[in-house]
Amino acid sequence: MDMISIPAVNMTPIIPEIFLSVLAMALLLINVFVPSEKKSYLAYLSFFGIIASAVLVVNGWGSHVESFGGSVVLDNFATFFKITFLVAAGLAVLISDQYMDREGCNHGELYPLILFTVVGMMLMASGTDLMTIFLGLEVMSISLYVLAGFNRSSKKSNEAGLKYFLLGSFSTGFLLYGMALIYGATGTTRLYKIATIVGQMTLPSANLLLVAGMLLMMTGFAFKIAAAPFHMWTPDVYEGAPTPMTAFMSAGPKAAGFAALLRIFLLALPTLQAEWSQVLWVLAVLTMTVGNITALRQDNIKRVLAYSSIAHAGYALVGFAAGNATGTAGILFYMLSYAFMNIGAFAIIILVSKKGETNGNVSDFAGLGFKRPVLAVVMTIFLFSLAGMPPTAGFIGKFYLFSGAIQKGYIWLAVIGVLNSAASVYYYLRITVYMYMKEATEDFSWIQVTAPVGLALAISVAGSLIPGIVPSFILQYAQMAVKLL
Amino acid sequence: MSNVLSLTTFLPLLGVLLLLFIPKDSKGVLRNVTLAVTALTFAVSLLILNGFQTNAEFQFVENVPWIAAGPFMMRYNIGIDGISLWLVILTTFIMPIAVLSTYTAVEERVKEYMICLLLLETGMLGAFISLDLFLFYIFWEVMLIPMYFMIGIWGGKNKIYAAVKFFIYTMVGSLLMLVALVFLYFKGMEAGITDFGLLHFFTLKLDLATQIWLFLAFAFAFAIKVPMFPLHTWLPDAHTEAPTAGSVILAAVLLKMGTYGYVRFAIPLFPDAANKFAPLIATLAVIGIIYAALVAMVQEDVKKLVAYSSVAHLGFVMLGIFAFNVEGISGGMLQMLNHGISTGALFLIVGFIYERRHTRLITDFGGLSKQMPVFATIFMIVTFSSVGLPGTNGFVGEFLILLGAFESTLRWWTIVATSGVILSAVYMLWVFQRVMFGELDNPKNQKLADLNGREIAIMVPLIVMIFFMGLYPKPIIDKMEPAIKKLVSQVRVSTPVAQAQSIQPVVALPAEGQAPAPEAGGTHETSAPAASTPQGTTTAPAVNPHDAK
Amino acid sequence: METLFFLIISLVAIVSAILVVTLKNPINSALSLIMTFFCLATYYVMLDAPFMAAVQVMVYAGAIMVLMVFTIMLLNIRVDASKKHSHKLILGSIIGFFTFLNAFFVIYRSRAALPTGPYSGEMIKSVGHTELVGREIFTNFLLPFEVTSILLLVAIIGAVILAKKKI
Amino acid sequence: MFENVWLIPLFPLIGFLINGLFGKKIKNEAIIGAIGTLAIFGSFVVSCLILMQMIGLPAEQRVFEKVLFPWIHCGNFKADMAFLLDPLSCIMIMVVTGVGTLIHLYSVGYMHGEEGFYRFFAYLNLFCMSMLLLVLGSNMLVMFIGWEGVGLCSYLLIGYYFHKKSAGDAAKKAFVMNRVGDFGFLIGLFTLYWWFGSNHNIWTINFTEIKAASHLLPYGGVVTVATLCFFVGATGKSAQIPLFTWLPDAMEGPTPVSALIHAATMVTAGVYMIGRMSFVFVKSPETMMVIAVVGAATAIFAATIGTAQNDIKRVLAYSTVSQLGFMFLAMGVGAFSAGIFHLMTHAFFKACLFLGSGSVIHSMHYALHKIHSHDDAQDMRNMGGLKSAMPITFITFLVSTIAIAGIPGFSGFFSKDEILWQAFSNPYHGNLNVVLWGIGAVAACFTAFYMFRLVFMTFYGQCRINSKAKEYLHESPFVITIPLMVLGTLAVLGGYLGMPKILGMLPNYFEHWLEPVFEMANEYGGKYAHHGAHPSHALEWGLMGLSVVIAVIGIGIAFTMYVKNTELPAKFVATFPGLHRAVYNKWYVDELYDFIFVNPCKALGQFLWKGFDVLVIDGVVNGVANVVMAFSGVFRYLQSGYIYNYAFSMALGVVVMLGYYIFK
Amino acid sequence: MENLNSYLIVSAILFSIGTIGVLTRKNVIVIFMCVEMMLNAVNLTFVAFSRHLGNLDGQIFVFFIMTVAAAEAAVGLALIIAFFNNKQSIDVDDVNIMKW
Repeated sequence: MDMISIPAVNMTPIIPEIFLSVLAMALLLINVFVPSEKKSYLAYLSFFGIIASAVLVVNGWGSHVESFGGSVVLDNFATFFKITFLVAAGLAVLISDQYMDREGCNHGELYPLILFTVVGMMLMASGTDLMTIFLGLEVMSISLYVLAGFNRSSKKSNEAGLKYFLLGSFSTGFLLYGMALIYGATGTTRLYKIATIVGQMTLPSANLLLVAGMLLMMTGFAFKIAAAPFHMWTPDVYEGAPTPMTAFMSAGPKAAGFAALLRIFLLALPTLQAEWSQVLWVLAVLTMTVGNITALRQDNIKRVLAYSSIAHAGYALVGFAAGNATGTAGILFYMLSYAFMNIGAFAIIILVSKKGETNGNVSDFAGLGFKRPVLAVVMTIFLFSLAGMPPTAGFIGKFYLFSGAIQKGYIWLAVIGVLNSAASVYYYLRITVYMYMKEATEDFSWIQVTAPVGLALAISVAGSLIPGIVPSFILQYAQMAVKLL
Repeated sequence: MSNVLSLTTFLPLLGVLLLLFIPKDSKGVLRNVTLAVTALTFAVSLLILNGFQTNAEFQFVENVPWIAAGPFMMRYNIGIDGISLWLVILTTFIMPIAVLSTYTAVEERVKEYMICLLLLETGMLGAFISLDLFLFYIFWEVMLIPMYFMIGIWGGKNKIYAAVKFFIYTMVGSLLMLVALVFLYFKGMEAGITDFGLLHFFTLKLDLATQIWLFLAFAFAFAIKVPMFPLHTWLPDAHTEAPTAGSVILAAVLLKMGTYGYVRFAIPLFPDAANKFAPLIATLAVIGIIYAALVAMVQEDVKKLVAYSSVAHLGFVMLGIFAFNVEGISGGMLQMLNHGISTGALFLIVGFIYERRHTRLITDFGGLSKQMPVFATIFMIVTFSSVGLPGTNGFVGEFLILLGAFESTLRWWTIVATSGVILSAVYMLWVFQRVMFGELDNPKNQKLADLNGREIAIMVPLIVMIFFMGLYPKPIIDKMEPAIKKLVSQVRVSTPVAQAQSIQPVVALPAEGQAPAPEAGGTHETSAPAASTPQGTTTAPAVNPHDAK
Repeated sequence: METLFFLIISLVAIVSAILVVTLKNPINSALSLIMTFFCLATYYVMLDAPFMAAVQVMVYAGAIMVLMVFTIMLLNIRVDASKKHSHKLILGSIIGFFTFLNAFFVIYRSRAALPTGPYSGEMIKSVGHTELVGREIFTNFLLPFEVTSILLLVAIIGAVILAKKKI
Repeated sequence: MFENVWLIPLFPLIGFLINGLFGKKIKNEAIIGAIGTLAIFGSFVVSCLILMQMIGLPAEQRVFEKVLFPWIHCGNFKADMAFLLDPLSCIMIMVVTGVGTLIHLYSVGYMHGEEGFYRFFAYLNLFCMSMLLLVLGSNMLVMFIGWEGVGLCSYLLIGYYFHKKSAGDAAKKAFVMNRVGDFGFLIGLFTLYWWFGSNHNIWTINFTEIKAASHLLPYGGVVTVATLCFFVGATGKSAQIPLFTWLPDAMEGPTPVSALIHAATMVTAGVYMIGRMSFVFVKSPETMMVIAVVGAATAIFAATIGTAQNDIKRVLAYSTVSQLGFMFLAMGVGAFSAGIFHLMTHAFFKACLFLGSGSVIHSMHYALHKIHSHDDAQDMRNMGGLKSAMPITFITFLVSTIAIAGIPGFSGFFSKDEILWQAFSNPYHGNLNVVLWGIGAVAACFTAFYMFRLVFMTFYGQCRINSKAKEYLHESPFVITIPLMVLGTLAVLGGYLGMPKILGMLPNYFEHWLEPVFEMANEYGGKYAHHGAHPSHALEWGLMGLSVVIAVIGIGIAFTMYVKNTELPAKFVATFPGLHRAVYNKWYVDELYDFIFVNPCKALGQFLWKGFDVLVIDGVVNGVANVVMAFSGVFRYLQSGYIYNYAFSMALGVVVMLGYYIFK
Repeated sequence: MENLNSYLIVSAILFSIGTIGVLTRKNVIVIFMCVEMMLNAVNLTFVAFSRHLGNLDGQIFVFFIMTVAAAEAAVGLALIIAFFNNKQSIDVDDVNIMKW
């Protein structure tokens, strides 16, 4: 019985993860010594930590390093998504402090949890082993269950956490079953190996174990990205969760889900593309349609954005169904810009709502346009970006997604997509209608834009507009990112 | 001076930046600055006019890479030819007038209003000068936003409905166009085209089925914007609710986007399909002419009436464009300009009385001529311009359209459309009579003030243009003709089918100096049987005496 | 003999699983679930994975279920008090049935990959299951293993945040 | 002088601009009137000079085209702002400027004190300019400017008293009916242009070019279509059946307007147009017949209505319609120069009549105004016995009446008789000729009757006006009477220019003058000559005598009914109440049009708006939105909030997805 | 092991029963137990495959799944307790403030 010799491993691919984990733990320790009214320092610390880790991430651009025996890889794809996660987390951190203070639940553990979530998401994006991906997913999910229920005193928050937890673990069951079947069909959990084995199969689509495994896995991830019919949790959880966490949830985990899906499907199962793109076609249509149509009649603005978030998952699925470089690069681009515009919109919602998340209906925005013109303009930019109006990032993103589908020959999918996005215009416009075209019922004097929120808004506006006007560089990075898959 | 086109387009945007620094309470400054910016834009656009060479080429071209990622290559590719030149000038010309019209009409949220106006101008100009399909689409969509806010914020009672309807209606069409645009791009990529440049796609040969689908998508988007029957119902709502300047711009420029889209994109890109659908579109256009005229006749709201008259006028434009000959298309182009001026003026006129009386119901008026003689005169001139009285601009366009359409295969359509000329007189004169003639019996009307200096100043340039374009349209036609000839050849070249149906010989024949040809032994006895084929059913290509020589 | 044993275990596992779903009292459900877990542990032994069986018993039956029972007791919950939704039952059963049907056909109609690894029953028996698992974990699956530490940390923080009386 | 032809329309344009833009500031009626009158008088002078110059030229050189500036050049289409001088347009400009000058002068007196005096003169000048463009235009499009321009001015002038609803209605009606005609004009233009262009590559709308190419035109066929369309245009402008109803209503305008526009000039534009394009029209026998028949029918139809009207101006209006019918009859039978001749003489005597009636009305109005009576100053039943009060007016009026009635020695006789003779003897219509002549003769009889009825009712018998007012009746001032006298003189003498050959006292200068214009038409018309032999001189003499007898009969009946036995008309009405009511109500044509066109159009408009636009189209648009919204409601409630429902949806999704792949 | 499929089918049955439980039960804790049962069914599949394939990856996976299950149990039960503290109920019918 010899000793187990732990092999020398290359740590490069997970340096940002390590950094963030260490930072999170450090914050946990610091938290003990920070008095409850000074928790903002933790926010600043974690924000700078996120920036630092972003630097670390960016540093890895262009390299391709596999490590841990093929459990994890550092490549442009992962880097791109990691940036997206960090953007989401950074913005979420910035907008959290004010909200949490107001709601009286500014516990210092919030920030470490966010950072751990990011670690989980990063592992999903860079993992090349089903186990890594699964564990990344769970780290992310468990943190999110907690974050969703973070405001213990709020019944809604409680309920959101519980719902998310129960349905999330239910979906985990399917995901795992799928992984098990894949494992059974291929004999391994390493994506590269799966790719090789599946590539050697004469007719992979006839292998039911494989196909079923693929579908079940898709189910699991579809839950995370809120694709119909696995989307039902989304509106409730988004509504109930503390708003900054909703913002974070809508941007980060969705992107992470796509990262994992893309990684698995494009890396390991490209030979099954005919099958999965067929399914994704249907899912995309269902998701867009359900999301958009249901959103039309919502009153609570968080719910509106929740359904809109479902619809956006649908748009991204359009690009995914196409499965080509245009579409997938579109997903990458879209997820990044979606993080900006959606979190920006939620930031405005935070500002407009009052303690206890009252004042959160669409009609409560009445007259904002002329009482607080800057905020309203900013919100309008986010909304138009969400609606996909040029010259915003949302438009370019959608353009690439749908273009991917068209390039692939899925014209009807693109047509359904654009019709959906025309319908979606209605509920985004509805918010602008209230902001600009209805008389104000309140004077919005309670709105205070603190420095972090202001910064978050500025970043979001820049992130929604600049990629819309000069999208080239981001798109090129996205293209490079998907090329290596 | 090489980027004067960009300068024109983005000058209003700079104006927006300027406005941001002006406090919102100093309304006068805001107004004057906006006026100055638009006037300056107009002045700069005159430089374009001055430097424009009369030929079919695109001029003032600027072409720099913009987006390059994945399969796509978008360029900031702009330029104008004879077709877009005048629409650019029209836009810059109308804008100061529109701004001037808001001096008393808009008292609230002046700053925002002016910003909307300037943004709108950039959007419109950009759409007219884009030679890159993608760039065009961007501007096309951008225009919607300020217009939406103008209707929605400063509109009338039903403003929200109108604004949202306007936005979504247009959006549906343009998004489908986007799909077609991308599809076209990929088709082009197969043929070796590497960017969205419009000119590349002119050379692209597509099979008929593809053309049909693409054409339908483009045509749908443009038809909504035009608006063509039966996609017009957003227009009366939008017009009725929009503030005066909004209506003016909407009528004068925005609707032209649709017709311009046909001329610039839908037709030359998909000539075969355009030929195939010409009868259908002509039918819709003609229905639109008659239908809108009949509906306009019974309107109770002056503004709505003018809105419906727009539908009818643009029906004429569409008919002319789909005649596919120089006369028809030139007529269509002229009519676009005319409609911009006349209908813009009509909306201003409605705005004047609305400002005074806060009603637009025809029954609330009557006998205003007595109280407001200057107003009456101007209204009358504009009315007759709208009716298409010879000597005013309306006639030249309408005449050329009908002439061109009559020459083409759309003869029977033309005959029906010509009856629209009668109906337009009916509804315009009727409303004029009810508003201006009769007893001045409503006490509220008896104290109305006539137009003041500013209002007259607004109308004078329009009136001058009405007569100038009616009496001496030559410079305008001359500048646009080469481009139109090119367009006609684009439509004709690839259409053997359509040519067989076409009765007339190739237009490109030099027509100058061809005096009536004395045919050898040309007594009436010999010529009588040769030409006795009944009109309308002639299908054999006519014998051209000059070809024989 | 082995087949018979398998069948018996399966019967117990399935019956106790059904009891988990059908019994009114959550405590009884929990006890039935523990029964099922034990059956699974037995399977693991039969599948030459004694270490997994041990972990199964310790983690699931020992830790998780104790936690559950403890919670049930803490919250003092007796029975499903509210009225039944029969349509829910029927629909749920139908879905469950179809889930099984699908799974059954997947299993029935397809073949798993051919054996790839070196770990035959004899080899496991000779080297020892625990050691083999250990080796795997600390070589090939080192990263996931490390990640579990974070996972557990997160779970701890989460539980504290959510359940502690006063933070 | 030919080069300066553009001065002719320019003067009135200047007049228009001065009066239109500054008239309100000038205020002084004398200056305004002077500007207006001098403007048209300047044109008259230039016209005279041109006429002189043209007389001096040999016949074949009497064509001159002046291109002012290029107007619409587009593709093959080319239309310049250009003027054509030839004998025909010369006559027309003379008539327009000459009569126009007189009427301007008259208006200075007649419109005295009216609110908007400057407006009136501005419009009048504008009208003259348009009319001059119409007659001078060297291509159809310039003609069309004038064509619509006179329509516009007619609209403006009819609606001069815009506060009166009837005036506004009449103005609109006039314009719209003209527009119907314009519609025809345009289609005709298109057809001709298209035919020449596509068949012979001659893309032109220029009269001289078309004339030069007219030999290419076929007989009938496309020419029939084109000419019929043009004829529709002519009916609109010249108030022929079926588009005549606007003209009587147009009497809402001030009387000088009626004289100038609705008697002397504008309404004859249709006749002029046919004359201008005679070489096209004759190529279609069908069209010629239609023109002849419509002309004859209008002549008799309007004449019958004229017999029962009581408004002095309306009688004259129907008379105008009827006389225009004669002119069209002339055109339809190929008697182009006779038609134009009648046009000219009619301009003289009808203008005189209108102005005379204006003088009467002016006087009546003054008298009634003085006693604050609201009686109708235009109703002949209020008049009577005015000849003593207004001698000059009476004499000129009587002279003109005799002229129109066709008594030998007066201008109307020469022109009308020529038309009737040609109707009888023309080569075009074969056996129809007799009918045409017969109708013409009867119409002439009616004309004599109602005109003398007018004279008798107005100037003879007892004065039926309130006796107090009677004292205020007076002769009009000189500005009014001078034009009357001039026109009265012309009404007598004008005829001698075109004395029929058979009378032989003077050569037919007029026909001779116009010969180069109608040469080609006559040549083409020669094709039809195989119809019948040339009638003899005896027949011509006989018919001439007959027509004189007919006229005298008409006068006699009028004399009997309105001077000798004044109770007769009442008896007549009592005997044939239905007939009278029908005639009095203009055969219910207006009502018919309302019923067939106007009301259905309005109803259709209402239906299309409320029923189709709002209900159907917007219904579909909003319907789509509503359906989507309804789905939104449904989807929304699927989101029940229950975890097991959500889980169910997920499980269902899985089962379906898997099931599809397993069992497909 | 000679009969892979019998293990897989037992696992499938357990998975399905777990699904039914999630869909039909009302007590949140019982639902969570059913989820645990589903995870266990998956574990069985993994182990069976692992044995069949002769590699230990599946068993390692099961090891991690158990860890995850434990973590989920901790957080899940904490959430349930928090919910109970607010609502005095753990009936899923009461987890229904947010809907539509």
